Amino acid sequence: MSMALDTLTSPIILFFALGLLAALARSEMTVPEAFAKGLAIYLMMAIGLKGGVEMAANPLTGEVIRAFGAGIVLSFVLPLVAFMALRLTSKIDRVDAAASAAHYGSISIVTFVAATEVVQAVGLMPGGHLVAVAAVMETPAIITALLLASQAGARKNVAGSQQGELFREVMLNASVVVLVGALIVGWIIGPEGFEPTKPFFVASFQGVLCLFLLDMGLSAGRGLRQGWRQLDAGAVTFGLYMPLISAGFASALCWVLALQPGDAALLITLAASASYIAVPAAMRLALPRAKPAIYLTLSLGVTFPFNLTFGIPLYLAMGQWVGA
Amino acid sequence: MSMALDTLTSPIILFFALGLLAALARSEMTVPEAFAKGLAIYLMMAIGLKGGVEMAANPLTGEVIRAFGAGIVLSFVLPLVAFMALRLTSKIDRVDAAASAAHYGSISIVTFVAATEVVQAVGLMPGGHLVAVAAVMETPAIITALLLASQAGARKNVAGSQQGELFREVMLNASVVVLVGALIVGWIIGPEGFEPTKPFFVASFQGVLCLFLLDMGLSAGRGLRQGWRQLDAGAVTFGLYMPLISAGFASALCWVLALQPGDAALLITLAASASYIAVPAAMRLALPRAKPAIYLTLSLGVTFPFNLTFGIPLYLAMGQWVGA
Amino acid sequence: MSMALDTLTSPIILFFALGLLAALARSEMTVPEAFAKGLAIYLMMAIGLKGGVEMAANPLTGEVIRAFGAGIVLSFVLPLVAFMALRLTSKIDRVDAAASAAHYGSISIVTFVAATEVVQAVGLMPGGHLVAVAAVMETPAIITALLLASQAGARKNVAGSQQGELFREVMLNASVVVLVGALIVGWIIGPEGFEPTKPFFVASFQGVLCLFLLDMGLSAGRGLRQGWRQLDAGAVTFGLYMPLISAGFASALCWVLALQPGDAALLITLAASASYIAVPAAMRLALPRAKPAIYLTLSLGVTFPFNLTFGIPLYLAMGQWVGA
Amino acid sequence: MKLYEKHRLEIILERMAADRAGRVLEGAGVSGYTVLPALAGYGGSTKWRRDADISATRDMVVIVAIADRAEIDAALDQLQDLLADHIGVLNVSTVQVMRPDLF
Amino acid sequence: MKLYEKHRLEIILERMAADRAGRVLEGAGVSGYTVLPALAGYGGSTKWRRDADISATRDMVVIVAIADRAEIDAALDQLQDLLADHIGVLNVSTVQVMRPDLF
Amino acid sequence: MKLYEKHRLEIILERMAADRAGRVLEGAGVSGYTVLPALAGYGGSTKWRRDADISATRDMVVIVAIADRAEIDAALDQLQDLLADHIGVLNVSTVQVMRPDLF
Ligand SMILES: Nc1ncnc2c1ncn2[C@@H]1O[C@H](COP(=O)(O)O)[C@@H](O)[C@H]1O
Ligand SMILES: Nc1ncnc2c1ncn2[C@@H]1O[C@H](COP(=O)(O)O)[C@@H](O)[C@H]1O
Ligand SMILES: Nc1ncnc2c1ncn2[C@@H]1O[C@H](COP(=O)(O)O)[C@@H](O)[C@H]1O
Ligand code: NA
Ligand code: NA
Ligand code: NA
Repeated sequence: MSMALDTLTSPIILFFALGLLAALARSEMTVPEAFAKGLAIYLMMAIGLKGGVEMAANPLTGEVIRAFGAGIVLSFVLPLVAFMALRLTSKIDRVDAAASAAHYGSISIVTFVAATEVVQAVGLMPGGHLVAVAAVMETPAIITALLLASQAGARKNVAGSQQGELFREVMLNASVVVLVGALIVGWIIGPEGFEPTKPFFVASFQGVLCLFLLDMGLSAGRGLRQGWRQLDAGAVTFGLYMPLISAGFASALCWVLALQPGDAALLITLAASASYIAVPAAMRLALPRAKPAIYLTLSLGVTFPFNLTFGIPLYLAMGQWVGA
Repeated sequence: MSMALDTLTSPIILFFALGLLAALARSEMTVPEAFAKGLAIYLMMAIGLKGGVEMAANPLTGEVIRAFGAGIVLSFVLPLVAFMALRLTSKIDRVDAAASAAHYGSISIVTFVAATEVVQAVGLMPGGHLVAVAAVMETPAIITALLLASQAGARKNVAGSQQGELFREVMLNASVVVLVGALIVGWIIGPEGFEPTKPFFVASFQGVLCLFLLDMGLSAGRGLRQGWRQLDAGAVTFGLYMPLISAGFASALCWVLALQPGDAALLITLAASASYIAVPAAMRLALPRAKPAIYLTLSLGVTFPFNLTFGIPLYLAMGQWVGA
Repeated sequence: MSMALDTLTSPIILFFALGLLAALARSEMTVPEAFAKGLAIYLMMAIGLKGGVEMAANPLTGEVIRAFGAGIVLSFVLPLVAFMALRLTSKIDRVDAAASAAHYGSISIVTFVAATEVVQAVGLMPGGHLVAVAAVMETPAIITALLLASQAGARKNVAGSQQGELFREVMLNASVVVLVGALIVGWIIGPEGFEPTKPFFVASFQGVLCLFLLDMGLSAGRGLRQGWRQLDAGAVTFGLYMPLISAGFASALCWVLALQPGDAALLITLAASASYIAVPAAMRLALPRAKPAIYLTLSLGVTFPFNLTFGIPLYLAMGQWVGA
Repeated sequence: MKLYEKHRLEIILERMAADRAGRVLEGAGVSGYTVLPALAGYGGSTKWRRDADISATRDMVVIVAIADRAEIDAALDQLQDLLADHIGVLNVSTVQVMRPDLF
Repeated sequence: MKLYEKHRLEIILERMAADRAGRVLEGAGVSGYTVLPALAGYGGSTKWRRDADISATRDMVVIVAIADRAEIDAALDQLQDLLADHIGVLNVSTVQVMRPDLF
Repeated sequence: MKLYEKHRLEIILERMAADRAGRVLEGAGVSGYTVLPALAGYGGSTKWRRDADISATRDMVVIVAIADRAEIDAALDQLQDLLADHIGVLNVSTVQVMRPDLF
């Protein structure tokens, strides 16, 4: 309880709330796209580097490999669950449901970072390899979603589309390149080589995150204002219960695989989080007929705020409970 | 005297001078707008947070409330003085004079920050609530200016204008949202919650300010080069003596209200400073016929450099003199 | 050998390699131009300030003046060598050869910074005035190139060109203004005035450099992918051997002028490095018929990566060998 | 492919007034419009440049709307009023489109 | 100066589909095109704004190609297909150019 | 509302040459012009993209000027010279404006 309160009064949540409120109050303020994109690259470099440096310090145990396996399985399977849930509980059509499902199988790196802070605050030490697990979970969900959509006959080759363009967008987008790349760099340079870059990548991290979350709040608030009309009650509810279903699946898997509590908490968070940058871009290429207003409002406007505030403390509790 | 010299050789003034000279020498160099806007958001977050954290540590005394009152009164009244002065001593027409007057009743947050450094350098400890006073002083001046202009029949509803758009622009612009928002965040999180974000928001602050002032120098220099033809000698002189009049009014008020020297110096600086981002934007909506070349050249090209170099040491002396 | 390996596994090289590989693998990821330009301004401010502060601490000796002289001579002379080499060993025409030669007489500030790290890592202390030497070397090469091109009749006044525009572009571009300006600021404020800005300009420097080099890798990789078809084998080879020739010339000069090893290593690096921002811009104005695909691919795609990886350790060895 | 005649309205306008112009167009029944950022400009004797002014007060945008002539005509009166106060100019031209029902 | 008639194709299109449109144009033999960023827009009942959405999914661009009518006609079929799936509209107009051989 | 015929000059030009084109237009008596940034482009066999090249050497802009035909004609000779050296293409079209005295 007190930890939930701690979460809610952390600067990053408060700046997110500030942005959300400003957008809902129809403030015209924005963070320039070029600046926000630069910050996003910074954040992914920092996360990747830290993860890689930690991995360099720790041997690759069986648990590490089990965590990867769990992440991949979850990313493949959760879109199926999400798809069925959406079709059953909302009026969203097949293609929109497939596209939205992809978002829920994939992950939100900011949710992951916020959870990492909370997990470390209670004294747990999650492994650096979770960053790699996060990167690995970005993609499989997209494949599942495309299979679901192709059953509906929604996939065909749009004029001008090219062999490999979707593959490049999915496997070589900024988030994968920077996250995985920085992870490898961190792994090569190790703690010693990391030292001179720490004032930038470690000390400044919390502050940059505040600034970034202000912008995320603005985006989420505007998404809600523009997009809520496209969503029926069933869809909005989905944005709130789907993370819990995902967390349930992930918890079960963590328990079976005997992951440590910190790692479990983060894997559960990853499962419960939904993508709002990489997957939407991929969906514009792969399923252009799916409506962005639906999947963005769900993942950025509903699920992200929910996870950031109420979800993370819960996922931590679940991780501590199922963790080995 | 030696303090005036210290001010003139501080890195922020020197980078401002560098930008000014480069622009006057017709260098084509620019700081990209998106980057500069990002830095501005950073600066306001940092100022707001610091102010809020300080306010959390100190009780809200009567002096705090008096400072707010003084700020609001000054912001309402100074545009009247500025308007009359401009009409008497320059050929600027009624609408342009009203628009310019709004700038002088409002404030410059960078001037405020620079003054804070100088005030702290002489060992005074101004209260964190001055940031809130600054935020509160942004707006009232605009109301006075609109009243002045409406007497001239200049205000009417432009096609496409909307109930509330001016209100949103004035009360929910980036500077108000971020400054007040960060202040509240700082107030909630307090010194302890502030700690992890300090490397970014406190340690890096001076450096970012240097970069930002380089850009302000470039803007001021270019404004001067483009705009000076629009200004007669009377107008330019106004840009130099008006801050002194404002400082005089503010000093009297500080003396009456028995503010402490540090707070007084900052309030005098706020009164003497003129807006160059928030008010110009509001004027484009509220008084589109007023010429930006006039009010921007005055506030950014004439008054801002004057305050930054000669004004601040003077306002500090005035604050020490009238302060309780 | 082990130092060469150290260089190759430093974070900045690894992030450069990451960007290069991502671009070659046809990733669509980019660093927004406005953000990258902002980082470039930061880097030049930081370098200039550090150089100026160091210069303030050290007297202007004869060696300093000799270093300036050497830099100017090299920048004037190397384009001649480069021009002849290109004409002899490749099919590039006269105007393209002149434009490319200008790049090789001028300098790359990022190469300089990377070399500074390596030089300091072996315990040498290069003087702060080398930053000023770098700034001074940017320009003379352009003059030589224009003379070479005018012999070919390539220079004439394009419609709309203006007296002085080229001068302003060359002498007052962002890199000269910020580098020289920050150097002077650093020189005025000295170590004490520099202190408050150090967390931003010194502590964060390495990290920002990583981010910037990621972007440089992306640029270099894309330049290679787009531009290599414009280059014959002779031209590519030129991009690899020309830095060695330049380094040879510079070594001889350092030996004659008895420069210290650290200074020598940096001067050799400057000579061996090629410009990819300031000179291309100047060439678009002065020699618009020269093809950017040629000179950019050479300097950014071939020479920059070569210098960053293999060149710098070699230039350090040369500097130690010829240094007094 | 058969093309159909429509009109293209282009308003070069100060950025701060773009929302107002948008409301006028929406009010006139225009089915859509797109706003492009401008980088620099010249008019009469003054120039502006986007990155050169921290206040961004003089930034301009270009609004493009493809629409029926009737809708554009409906908007023109109010746009004239708008451009009497705000900095900007507009022009209309004839274009051809593929699916006329979209506009 | 003598001018020659060519055509100007303008496609207002979601940014993510710009490469596809480019490939269509290249395939149709268009000699060149330029892509401009958009800042904001309105269509039907929804609006978008570039800086307001961190996912940037709804960003639009404007593609301009000056070309022979024959090349534009060659592209139109495929562009219709593209615009059936992707968000966007296009228009064609008649313009005059200086050096007709360039297009 | 009565509209009047004017002309629209559009120059797609490398950014580094934009000031030169501006001077040509000013010299020809054009009353104003606006410069738009481009994001990417294709011409012949090469492509460029704004964020993809740190040197920004290949960035293009689009200059739009609404003017009298006489002023545009006065500028064309010099623009041809400019475009012989610098990368770019131009086109002219006929448009209608509201207040002809402004141009
Ligand atoms: N005839 C024109 N063609 C294109 N843009 C124009 C024209 N006249 C004015 N502009 C734009 O409007 C801005 C303000 O014009 P002005 O109010 O005349 O200074 C200029 O800086 C240009 O960006
Ligand atoms: N008639 C139009 N003229 C100009 N731009 C349009 C038009 N219709 C749509 N757009 C652009 O396309 C985007 C998406 O349109 P829509 O799919 O109708 O919501 C809009 O936000 C505008 O940027
Ligand atoms: N026909 C055209 N229509 C529109 N833009 C063009 C055209 N031709 C060239 N461009 C632009 O000019 C740039 C350089 O063209 P080029 O010199 O042919 O490589 C291209 O990348 C485009 O941005
Ligand atoms: Na997930
Ligand atoms: Na004031
Ligand atoms: Na060189």
